[in-house]
Amino acid sequence: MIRAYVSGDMASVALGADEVVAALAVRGVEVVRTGSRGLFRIEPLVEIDTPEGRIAYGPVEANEIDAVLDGTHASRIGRIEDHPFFARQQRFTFARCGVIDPLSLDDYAAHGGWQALDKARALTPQAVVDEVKASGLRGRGGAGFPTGIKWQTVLDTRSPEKFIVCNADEGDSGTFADRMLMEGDPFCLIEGMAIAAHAVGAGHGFIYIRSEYPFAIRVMQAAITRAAPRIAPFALEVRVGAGAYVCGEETALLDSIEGKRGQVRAKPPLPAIEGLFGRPTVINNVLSLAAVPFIVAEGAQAYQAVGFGRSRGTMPIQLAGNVRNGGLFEAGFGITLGELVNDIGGGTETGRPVKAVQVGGPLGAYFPPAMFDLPFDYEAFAAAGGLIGHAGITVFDDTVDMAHMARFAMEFCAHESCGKCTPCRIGAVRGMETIDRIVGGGRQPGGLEAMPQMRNAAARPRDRAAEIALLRDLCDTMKFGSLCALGGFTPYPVLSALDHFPQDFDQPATAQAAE
Amino acid sequence: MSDTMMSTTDRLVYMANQIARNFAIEGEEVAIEATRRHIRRYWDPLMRQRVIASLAADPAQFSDIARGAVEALRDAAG
Amino acid sequence: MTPNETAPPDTAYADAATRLLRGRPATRDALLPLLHALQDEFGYIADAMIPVVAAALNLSRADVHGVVTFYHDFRRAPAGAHLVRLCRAESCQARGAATIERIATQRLGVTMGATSADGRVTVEPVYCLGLCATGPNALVDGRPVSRLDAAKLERIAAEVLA
Amino acid sequence: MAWISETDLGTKPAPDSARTVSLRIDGDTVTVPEGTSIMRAAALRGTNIPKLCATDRLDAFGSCRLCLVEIEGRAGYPASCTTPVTEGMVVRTESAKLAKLRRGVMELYISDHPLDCLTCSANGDCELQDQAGAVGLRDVRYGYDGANHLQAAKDESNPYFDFDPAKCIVCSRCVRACDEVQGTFALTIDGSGFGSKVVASADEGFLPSECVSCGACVQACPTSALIEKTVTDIGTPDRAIVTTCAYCGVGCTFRAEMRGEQLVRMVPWKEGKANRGHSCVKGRFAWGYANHRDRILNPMIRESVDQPWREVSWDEAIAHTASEFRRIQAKYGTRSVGGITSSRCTNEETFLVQKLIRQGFGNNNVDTCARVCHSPTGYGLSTTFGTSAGTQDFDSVEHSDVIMVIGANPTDGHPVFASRMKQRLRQGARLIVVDPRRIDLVHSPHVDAAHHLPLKPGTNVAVLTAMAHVVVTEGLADEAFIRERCDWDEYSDWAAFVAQPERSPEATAALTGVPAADLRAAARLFATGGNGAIYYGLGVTEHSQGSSTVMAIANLAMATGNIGREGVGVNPLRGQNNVQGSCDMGSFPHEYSGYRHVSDPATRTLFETAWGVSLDPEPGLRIPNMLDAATDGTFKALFIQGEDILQSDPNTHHVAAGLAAMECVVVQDLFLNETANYAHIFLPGSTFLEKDGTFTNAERRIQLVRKVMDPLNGYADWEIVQLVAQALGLDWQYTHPSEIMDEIAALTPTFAKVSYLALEEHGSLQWPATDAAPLGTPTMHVDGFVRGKGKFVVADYVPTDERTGPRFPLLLTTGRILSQYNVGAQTRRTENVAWHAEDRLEIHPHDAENRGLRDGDWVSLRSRAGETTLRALITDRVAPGVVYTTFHHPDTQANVITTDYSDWATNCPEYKVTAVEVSPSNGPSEWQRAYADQAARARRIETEAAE
Repeated sequence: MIRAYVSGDMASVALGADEVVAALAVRGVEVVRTGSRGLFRIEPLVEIDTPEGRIAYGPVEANEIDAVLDGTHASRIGRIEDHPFFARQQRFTFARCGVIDPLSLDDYAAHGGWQALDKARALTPQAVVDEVKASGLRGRGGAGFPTGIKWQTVLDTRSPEKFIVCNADEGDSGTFADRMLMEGDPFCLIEGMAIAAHAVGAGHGFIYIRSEYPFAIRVMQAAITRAAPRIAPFALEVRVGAGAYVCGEETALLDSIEGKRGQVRAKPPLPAIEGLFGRPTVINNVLSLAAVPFIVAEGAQAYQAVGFGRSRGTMPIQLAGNVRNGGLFEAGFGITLGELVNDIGGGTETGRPVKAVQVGGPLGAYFPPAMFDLPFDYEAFAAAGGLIGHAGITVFDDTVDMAHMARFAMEFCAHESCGKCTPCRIGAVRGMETIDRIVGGGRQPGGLEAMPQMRNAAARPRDRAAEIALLRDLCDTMKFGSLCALGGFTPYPVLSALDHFPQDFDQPATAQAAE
Repeated sequence: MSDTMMSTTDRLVYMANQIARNFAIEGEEVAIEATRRHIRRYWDPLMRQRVIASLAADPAQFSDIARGAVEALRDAAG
Repeated sequence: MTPNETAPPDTAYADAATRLLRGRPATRDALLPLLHALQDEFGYIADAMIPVVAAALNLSRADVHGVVTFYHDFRRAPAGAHLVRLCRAESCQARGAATIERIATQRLGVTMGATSADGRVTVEPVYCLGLCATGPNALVDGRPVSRLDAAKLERIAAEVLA
Repeated sequence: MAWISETDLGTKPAPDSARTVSLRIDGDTVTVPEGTSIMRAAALRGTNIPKLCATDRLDAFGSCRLCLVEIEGRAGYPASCTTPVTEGMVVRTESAKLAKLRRGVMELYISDHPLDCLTCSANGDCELQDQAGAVGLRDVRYGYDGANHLQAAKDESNPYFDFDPAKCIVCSRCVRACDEVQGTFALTIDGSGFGSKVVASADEGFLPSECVSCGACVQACPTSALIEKTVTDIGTPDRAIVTTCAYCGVGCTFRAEMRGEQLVRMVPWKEGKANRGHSCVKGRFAWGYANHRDRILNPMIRESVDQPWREVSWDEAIAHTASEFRRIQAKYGTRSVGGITSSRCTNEETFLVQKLIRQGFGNNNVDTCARVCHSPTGYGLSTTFGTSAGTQDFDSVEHSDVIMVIGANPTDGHPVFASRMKQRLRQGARLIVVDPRRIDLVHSPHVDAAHHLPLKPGTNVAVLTAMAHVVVTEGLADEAFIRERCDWDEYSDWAAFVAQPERSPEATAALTGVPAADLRAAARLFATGGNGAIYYGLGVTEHSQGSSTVMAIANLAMATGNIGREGVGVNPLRGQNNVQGSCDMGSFPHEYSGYRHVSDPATRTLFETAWGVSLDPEPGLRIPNMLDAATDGTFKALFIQGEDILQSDPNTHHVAAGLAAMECVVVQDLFLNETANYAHIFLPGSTFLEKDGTFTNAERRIQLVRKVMDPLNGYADWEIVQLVAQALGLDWQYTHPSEIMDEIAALTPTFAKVSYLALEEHGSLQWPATDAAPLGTPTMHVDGFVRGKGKFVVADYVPTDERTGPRFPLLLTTGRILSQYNVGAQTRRTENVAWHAEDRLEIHPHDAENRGLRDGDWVSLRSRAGETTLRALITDRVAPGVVYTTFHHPDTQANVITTDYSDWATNCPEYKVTAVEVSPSNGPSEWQRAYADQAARARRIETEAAE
């Protein structure tokens, strides 16, 4: 019997993988559903077991299956590892993704699974924490805080109860690595959490997954059930978000698990000291926790050896938006933005010139091609007025209106604001209004301000420059005044758009003509 | 009109018996003295006179302890 | 709030709450799971569920109301027979989501965020499905669809308006 | 509305920490306790960092972002409210950058806020206004045409305050106050982001919502989004006088905020040691009765109760009173008259009434309404511990690990203390509720008792003995404590008694209705769960074994070592503001102030010397005995100050018959109460707002009552008693209540160090305040019991004679509701009727179904004593076989039903157990109709009738 591998990843399914699988099944082919290899241009992707290894074809339509089975399909790729997109990667975290049956404990074990957990459990908690510290692993959720130090705090805090919480509320547009990992190699995340539990002395863990990820929820739940005996006495459960982006903020996420409104808590206290249900809590991103099995199994040195500056190890970078080779590219830090967008990404899918890329999701800065020599590194991006965030890169071609994108950033902030702090709650709405006025060329005093009773209000018209100054002041208030990154980082896309693409904020041509 | 309207004398007897019942667990001798002391301490002289008088009228309405206590009161008053 | 003639009585909600909580301690952290489960079963969070859920978890009605209204997922009225969720986040915008949104709402005869008058379809925005290299994206009755274009939209319209 | 002229340090004090931290703020070195916020540290130094969401009553929240500061070596601008100080920290509270950020935040606020400050109710008392000034906002560059909430509709449903969401700045202070302080969780933020708005319950409006109208939200609001209607009507207050609430025994301290001579509002005082700045709907809002049109302001007399009242001058009324008492005593004997002191009046007034009786009438026929509530507490605790009072202060509950509530319903009866208890419960303390009814503490939002023992009314002693049985037989008693602090032989006798198999939970379960396993678990928890505190109420005392129950409680506390430190103790929750005080003041017929028996020669000599008369060494009559004696013709005149015995005492028929048999009944009260229907002389009383004095609350805390306005009736109550005394020929010359307190202190050892000067200085004193403890005694029996060794008293369960049977198969028990107070004389004359306009009969669905009753039906409630009608409320809060009602409304006359069975030791009435039957009815009973007619006739006033 012929055996084929087809991804069951949500993206693959969205591109027709299920139809392809149905066509294979009709022909009596045994199909193994895997995660995605991570290059969506070649999806749906079918790999056929052959004596030469797994031979890939993609993209494949359901009505082209016969050509795949007889080896004549025009999209024959050969061994996927040899494909240039994959050959350049260093897959530490995503080594198994796309290769194994995500819910097969045998597959997982056969591909090196559980070695790290066994090794960790033979060590003292402190030794595990030390190993993670030595790896240089920093929080992959965006903040880049050293994971080992966080664990150390939880280990050092005495409490009858501690928790491991995985932040899988991956809401940033342009990112999908968490989703792919959970759908393609869920045991890796479970193993990472079990190691964390051993390292800090936690008995219970939660994986908080956004409701927009129904596939990941399903796979993680099934995987937890299967892995439960392997990780016992550590126990895990999935909690499903409810459409609140702000719950990706760690303290809002904790409140959400507790059954509260997902509002951001003031820090201190740090979650490591008073986290979930007031107990010491490790809260880490999916990718941070999923990096741990590699670090423990291969040794901190193997991980630490890769990277750039203070950013150590690999980063699963996601190429998204208008890009030809969209997908997941895991590589050591230090690769430049230009390499990522042009060499690996292959430029825009539309074939038009790249105008801007947004790095790090809705709160990340827009960079023009002129800045494409930036190395992928936490510090370098911060210095350039941006952030790596969750390492999603969204590519835009030259048809994009950056004033519109700036307004969208404010709009998104307004839509997702938890409403707790004033700069974000009111500021985001005022930001939208102010950008509208900038684009409209300024404003006349409102009816109220023109009343003689209003002596203090400026009764003169406000031109575009004044409105831009106001927008900059507002961004300053939001950046330094907001309680969390939602309000605090929204100024990044807004100001970067304003700084790098000022022409887009000019009055529209129609309005100019009318004057 | 009311079933529970007792005459004052009846009520005093009832009260003495009730006090006695609550001391009964201590044993008769102790209970008699405790009941006597309680009545002496908390009842106004007229109430004590009336309860003593009702003892003469109908000793059977008292429990043993209450009777003992009221007798002691009577003897002390006498 | 759309009046729902077949709205079950409160006891149905109470029974459901008890059943859906089974195996889980009735503590506050069961609130989101319970609300999700109720919405899965009844299609929305009815006003009458608020006191039921509050009683089940020993919370105030205010607690429950605050949570229900905070999260975008919880709908206070039933959705249409079909639910089309269109992504409008940046990566999909970079791939033409705005045009797709315009065509889709026009073709389905409903504005964004609304349910058609005949109750056949609801179109809602969603901010990222994690399919960011293959947009524009949609979830059609829970099924993901990538690389939306006019042809795919037409197939979707035919399906949901049938 | 904010506190005016009270300093707000922004965040709570640091949790107890011995360590201090030094830091530099704006160049000065400041040393504060570890854990203090930067904001508080700065405020203590006199630097008020701008703030809106912060207040020192609530946990730091960090949402308004006005309080940002700069810290050397730290990136960004941390919020000073949520950032704790660290050693060596260097903080700057002002800089150009901070000024800009704060103005930026304020500009956002004002871009969505009404601009008509000058006509706002909070003008001049608005934190938003203050802070806009403080940060120097001059213009709102966004203009005023943006999205806003200015069209939001006002919620005026609450009778006492309005909510205007347009003025709300979404700081969540109201929501947090409701959660953290009150513990009701009635408020929330609806929605998220810019759409966030404060709503009550599920956006239901305040009145229909879960809100209990405690006022904490109104107090917390920094703008006029939540504001008292009286402030809107009258204007902002211009001064405040601190005084003590006259409702329940918690004894909350309030700032009576005045504008001119007009009371604008009552605001709980932050420094109040009983309430710590919190309040309930009664004390906070229900003071309108003070000016109610029903108040009687002129003295009135009449020859007989079927005549209308005739208004007379004070001189005539006083002279008439004195001559009537002299006449009656001359005719019927010295002991033919008496008086009743009030737990509603001040210590000084109470002391004067008992002095009037002992010195002026020459007998000991004085009793007080405590007779019908907490007299068993006095008996029980003085027998076992040696002091007739609770052992703790309210703060003690913050150290409790296991709290047992027996026969009390604190969330309704003692709401401000209940809120503190609930705070402790939310911190993890565990709760045992012993009550026939499923009170809110058993199970309500965020409260879940570990154990509820739903005993059958009347079986308290059996339940407590069974708990003791578990403690003793399972080896859980605290032997070290008992050996050191109690008499071991007495303990051994008691232990042997409770250990008898027939006292076990299993043996008594059928009798008490409490499942044995639950009772055992509760007993183990209480004995082993850490600091165990017992709080109890009238569900303990108002039984035929009230005193035995109090002693059983004391036994249990001693056996488990839960006496003599913080977090433990035996704590009666006193019903009325001055129950403790009226008892302390010698209101009982057998004892002088300080609980000293009238037969004790030394004490009597002390008083005889002070008062210059010889005093009666024999105990006087208790209230029920007075009524008995009246029907027998030996008791003829009664002076009643501030109590409505006809409505509040049991078996109304008996009370009415007694009153009707008297020749002179004097009622001194605010209103023509029910008792006044049988009165011959009415002396109008004054409210607590109209006089100086002191109240003593349930924690023995003596607190000043300060005069806020002149008495509408012309005299404070103490002055009226003095006028009567003078008319009787006594040489009383008090010019101020402080002089009465001086006399009390001189004659009462436990009050030795109490004076108005000391009270002014320390705010309050908990007696005993003696040379050994001049600042009072928060926790009693610390180094030993007052009586020496703690006494274990064998308290045997003796079933009540009030039993169910075929005719009366249900047990009625009674209680209170939050919004109403006692017989309702005050609260019924306020807007509180919005919450509770009538008494209802709670009945289990099963019992209701058997009787064909639907919710809201009129039902007839009958006992051996009488019959009344009221409407049914069908609920499983009560167990099958038990019905429950409140007694706030005279129309209901619940006490027509209650019998004259009473506590064996004190004659405290057995209110809590009456065998009854319930049946459908279609209107008021014959008695109710007759009573209404009689009352209408008895209340006629001639001056009005003549018009």
